[in-house]
Amino acid sequence: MSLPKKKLLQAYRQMKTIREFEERAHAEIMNGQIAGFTHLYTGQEANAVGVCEHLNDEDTIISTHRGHGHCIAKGADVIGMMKELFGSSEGLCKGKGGSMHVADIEKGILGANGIVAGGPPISVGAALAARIRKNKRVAVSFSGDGSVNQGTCFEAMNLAVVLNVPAVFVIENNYYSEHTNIEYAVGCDDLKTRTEGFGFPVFVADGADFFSVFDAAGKAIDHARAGNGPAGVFAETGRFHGHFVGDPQHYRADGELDDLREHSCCLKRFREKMAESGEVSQEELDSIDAGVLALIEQSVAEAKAAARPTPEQVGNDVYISYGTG
Amino acid sequence: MSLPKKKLLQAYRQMKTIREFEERAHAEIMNGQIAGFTHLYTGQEANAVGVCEHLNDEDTIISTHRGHGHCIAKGADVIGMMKELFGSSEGLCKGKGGSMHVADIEKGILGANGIVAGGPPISVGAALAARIRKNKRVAVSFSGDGSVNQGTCFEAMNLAVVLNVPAVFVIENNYYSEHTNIEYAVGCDDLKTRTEGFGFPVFVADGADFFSVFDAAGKAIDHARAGNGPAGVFAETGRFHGHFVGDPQHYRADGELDDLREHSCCLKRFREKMAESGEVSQEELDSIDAGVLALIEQSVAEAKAAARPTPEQVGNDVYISYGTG
Amino acid sequence: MSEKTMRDAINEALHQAMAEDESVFIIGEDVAGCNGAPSGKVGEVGGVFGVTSGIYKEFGPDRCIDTPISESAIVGAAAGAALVGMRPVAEIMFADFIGVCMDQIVNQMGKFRYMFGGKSKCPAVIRFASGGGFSAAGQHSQSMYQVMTAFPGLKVVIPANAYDAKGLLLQAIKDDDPVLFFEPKALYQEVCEVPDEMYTIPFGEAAFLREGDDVTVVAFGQMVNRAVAAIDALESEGVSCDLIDPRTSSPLDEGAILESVEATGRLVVVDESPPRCGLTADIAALAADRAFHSLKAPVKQVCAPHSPTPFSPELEAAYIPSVERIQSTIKQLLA
Amino acid sequence: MSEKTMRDAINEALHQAMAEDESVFIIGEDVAGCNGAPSGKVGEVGGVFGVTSGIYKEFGPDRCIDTPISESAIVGAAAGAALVGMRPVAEIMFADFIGVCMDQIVNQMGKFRYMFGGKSKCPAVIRFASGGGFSAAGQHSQSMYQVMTAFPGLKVVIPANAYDAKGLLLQAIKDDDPVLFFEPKALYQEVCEVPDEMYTIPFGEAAFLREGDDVTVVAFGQMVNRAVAAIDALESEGVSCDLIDPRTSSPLDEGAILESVEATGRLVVVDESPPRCGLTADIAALAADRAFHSLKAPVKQVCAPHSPTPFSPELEAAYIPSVERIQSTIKQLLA
Ligand SMILES: Cc1ncc(C[n+]2csc(CCOP(=O)(O)OP(=O)(O)O)c2C)c(N)n1
Ligand SMILES: Cc1ncc(C[n+]2csc(CCOP(=O)(O)OP(=O)(O)O)c2C)c(N)n1
Ligand SMILES: [Mg+2]
Ligand SMILES: [Mg+2]
Repeated sequence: MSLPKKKLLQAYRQMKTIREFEERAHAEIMNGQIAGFTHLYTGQEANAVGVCEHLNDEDTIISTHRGHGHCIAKGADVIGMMKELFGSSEGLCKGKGGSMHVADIEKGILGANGIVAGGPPISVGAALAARIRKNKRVAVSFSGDGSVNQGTCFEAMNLAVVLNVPAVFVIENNYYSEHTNIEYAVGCDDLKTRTEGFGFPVFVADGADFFSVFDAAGKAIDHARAGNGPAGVFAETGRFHGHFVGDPQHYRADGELDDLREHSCCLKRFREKMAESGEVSQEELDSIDAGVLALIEQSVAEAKAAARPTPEQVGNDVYISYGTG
Repeated sequence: MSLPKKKLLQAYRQMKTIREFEERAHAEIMNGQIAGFTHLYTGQEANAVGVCEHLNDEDTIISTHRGHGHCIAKGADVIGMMKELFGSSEGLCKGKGGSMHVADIEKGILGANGIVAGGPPISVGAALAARIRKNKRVAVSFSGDGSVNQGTCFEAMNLAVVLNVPAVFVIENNYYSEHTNIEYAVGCDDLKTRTEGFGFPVFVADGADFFSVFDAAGKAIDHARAGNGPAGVFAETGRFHGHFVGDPQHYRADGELDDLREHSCCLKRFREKMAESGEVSQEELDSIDAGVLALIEQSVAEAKAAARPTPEQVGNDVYISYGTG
Repeated sequence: MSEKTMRDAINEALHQAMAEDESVFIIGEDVAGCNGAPSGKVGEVGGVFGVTSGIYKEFGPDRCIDTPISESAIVGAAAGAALVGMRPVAEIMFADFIGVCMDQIVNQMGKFRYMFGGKSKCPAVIRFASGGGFSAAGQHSQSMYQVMTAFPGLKVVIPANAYDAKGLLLQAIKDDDPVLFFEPKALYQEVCEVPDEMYTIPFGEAAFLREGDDVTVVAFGQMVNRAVAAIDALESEGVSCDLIDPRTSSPLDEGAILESVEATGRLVVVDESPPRCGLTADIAALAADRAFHSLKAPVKQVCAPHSPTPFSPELEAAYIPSVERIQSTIKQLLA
Repeated sequence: MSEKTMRDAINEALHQAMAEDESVFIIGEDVAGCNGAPSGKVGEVGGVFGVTSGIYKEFGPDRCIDTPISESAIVGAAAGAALVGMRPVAEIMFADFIGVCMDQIVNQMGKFRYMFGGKSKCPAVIRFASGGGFSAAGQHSQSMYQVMTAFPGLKVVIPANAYDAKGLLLQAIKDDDPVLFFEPKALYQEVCEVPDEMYTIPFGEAAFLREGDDVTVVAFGQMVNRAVAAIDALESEGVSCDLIDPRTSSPLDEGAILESVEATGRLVVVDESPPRCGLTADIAALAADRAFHSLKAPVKQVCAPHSPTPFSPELEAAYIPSVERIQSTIKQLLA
């Protein structure tokens, strides 16, 4: 598979943006600047980007509690997102959603989602709309290895097959749902087979490798876009942080995190591949890095300076207020 | 497989009891004697009996909206059931449950259930109790071909595997969920495989043949009782009536019902087998028939004569009444 | 204009809305019917209550969509399609089944607009058959609208007659927020005059069904007819009542209720749900706060007892508020 | 007797109940933790809020059971085990997740006893972390207990301090009906004196936290401390209030509330849920009916606005009723 250079640079930039967004968010949370529950995507960047690089603005994604990466990959405004995390009224959701509810409908981002497996049924709806309108859009939902045990996820998969809609189910297996390993939580031996049992093809990817994900996602998305019904992507991946910021990670093996950062870093892997193939120079990548760091720095500076919401805003964006209280 | 004569007679009696209970219930509904929504099990008797003949009082079953057959097979008092259908305060549930909520905890009947796929999670709980107490009990849940698309059903199957509990999932495929065929509602090509994907063996049966169901259920129940975790039974069957009493059955092919009654009647099949093997004479079966008819006649007579509930009884069997109103 | 049942009025509204707006489609279990069936008679059913009958035949498989028994996926599908600009009308058969799809209604559909900072629209309608009267027992008889009223972001509609049902449903389909539309199943066969044309009834505007001086009666859904009967029977005894049917429990026409209570000084609220945290309490509390100084007597709630709905016809008759109970409660206030 | 956090008090209750009764077990997501994990440290977690910490180590894998993310199956498993004689205590993490398991709570567990003619017991406890205060936004901040109070067959408990939490949980575990136990997560770290021994607090008995003549304040859960602060601050202004914490919203200690309102003639009800069909309305309506003749002023509700919980700390602070709002509402009644 060979990609035009522009695409390569774009993919790397997206992954790097996610990485730096997350690492900075982590720092700001530790600083006490960001409130609430935040789940970081560091380590899984290639999954979001490998999928979203196939999508256009009219296609939709729906994300999870661990949503920053998916949103950035699908084109959400990074500064608006950082402002949202900081709870500013200038944030993407005016400070009402926060980390778990970043959304941008215009960009086809139907939202991060605080309810595990809340997204897949909704994504099937977006896919159904595409089928009805025959507009060749696809609808992608992201799920974790834990989320696939929730009833709504199964229902969505079956319904997508029944209705033959262009829904793509991306399962990111980072081996843990909170503190529990997939070995325990998924009863069967092989999640890919269980998923395929629902009646659609599932393409496997190495989630640390952009090209592997891009390839698998391409097959799934082409399948769906061509009107053949739903398809799946199953990516093995790893998160570099805890489930949430502050997680003591008792579940990890000794050295597991070091190992992950060493061997499963999609940025390193990308650089290695580029060094091998010579398609993109390390300097070009360095200059992307610098640009990304500047953007993230700017996003935090702007977020800190941004307007804070005022109490009256509590009652906006809902259809009615009652006089009680 | 050879069964002691006593067992054979018992199995036939149970199937015949269910058949006559249902046919009489049908008549009484048409007469306006029985209120509410009633779903008849006629045609599927061999499934309930083939399974429940492996169970003892300490084992549990949980049933569906189409529950009469399962309850009778598990030993519910037929007269109490008929009284319940008639809404008498002498009914098994004092007239509070009716057809969709017949239950008898003492007999291990955790209830018919008006919510499609409401039962499987509860059954996993009963199985979990058995695992914890190490008492060798099994917990059986019945599901239809439609109910297996409900999220709770999938969750229950996965949880049963994860917890390695003696839960047996019996799927009765009568080809329809209300007015929709399984061809449409189950997206995949093969429901048995989809189910096995969850990580337990599923044994297939001809649901019109008591011996076939008995055999498959025996394997599943032995598997579970021996501590090997959950197992499934998948039976092809047919209901002789509509989804509910009064259903115009637009979904049926011409002649489908005649065909079912002709070729998929478990009572006929049983008689044929006995005629072949000579284990039980037709006269013996005739005499069972007579006994069953008498019992059903008695149940209706008693139900019609039974006490009616009084308004005060509305407020019993709930932990508190509030003074409002 | 002609007499129509509530079932037919709703059916007509669906037909008209779908003819007018391509983005409207319906989805649910057996809303067409017979899919995959050997008879080939797809579309012959139109929902278990027949409310969507004929729609498949008129609008075809892209706009009348049968589903497996997967209520969460149905609501989710409606929500997702609505987020991208469609106007789905989903049917969830019995309101009790909210139990298996509540998250998609309450935490998803109902919260997008707010959580996304007002930048999304989710114009989905979910229809339910609600309430008692069929000896359908504990899992097929609940009204549920009171519980949904508790959740911000959801509009909650409860038509009490065929005319309102049509106008409110057409409004619901046009509305840019998610709307839960509860059809009291005991009223499907009830008839009244219903215009053949399209018309809408705005949300948050109560209907005044009787005018009187002595007592304000507020009733919902199935209870409205019973309140009418109770009030009319009392006329001969010289008692006259205002009767208000809010029609939408959220948004609620607080003004109409308060104004009436200010005039009569007495309030009886009638609903078929159990007493705790329901609409009877909700409206009683509204009056106790904002019409307090006009109140001449205790605010009375007529509702079901705090138990599930019983199966037996006699028990159910004792469970659902009767004309007599409404009547005697009104009289009690004047004693 | 020693000072304990609410988290520790609940943890102690669980330990003691499990030590006393073999049929008690706990089940939920990560209630042990680290199952299947390469570290081998099973039991190291004890729930995301740490409430069940140490239980796996003391009682082992048959009594401290981790599950997949399948809330319906968790509640169902608890219900089924309870039907056959166990006394499960399930944890559903955030109360908001009732959305994905409501049927098993409301239509199953809560209705067995009634639908089965009083012939079954379902002694299951479901624990939830409820309420706001963490900037956890719309899907992780709801109280939900008001919605569950609407359903007959369920007992609903809302402890407001560590002492009550322990006594009420021990009662819940002994109780033969299903009990929903809502732990205001903002209170997990709050301490008070808690006896080391086992003790139970009966359901349906309110706690009297302050006594006064001017106004009755009824508050739930997280709001109780704020009501205390508001009342104490008003003391210097010569205002004295009764403060009642019902502790269980169902069964509800109607008598305690009515008696107090009869004495003071004024009522303020405080809860952190939105206004419609909630507990503030419920209790206001109770007074408007059965203490009407004693009422001297409008019955006031202090609650959240009719919107989902916002994320931003400033917005959430404006959303959840504050000490000041409680205080000014009380004063308004006396003006
Ligand atoms: C319905 C529901 N149950 C539980 C939770 C709490 N929770 C949030 S994330 C999470 C684990 C999800 O695991 P996985 O799907 O593997 O995603 P990952 O966190 O690994 O990205 C859990 C249990 C929730 N948010 N929603
Ligand atoms: C949650 C829920 N959704 C829908 C229904 C309405 N309903 C009752 S039975 C039924 C069909 C069930 O089909 P299947 O599981 O195949 O059982 P069968 O009727 O064939 O025995 C439906 C849709 C229900 N009772 N509960
Ligand atoms: Mg994971
Ligand atoms: Mg079927």
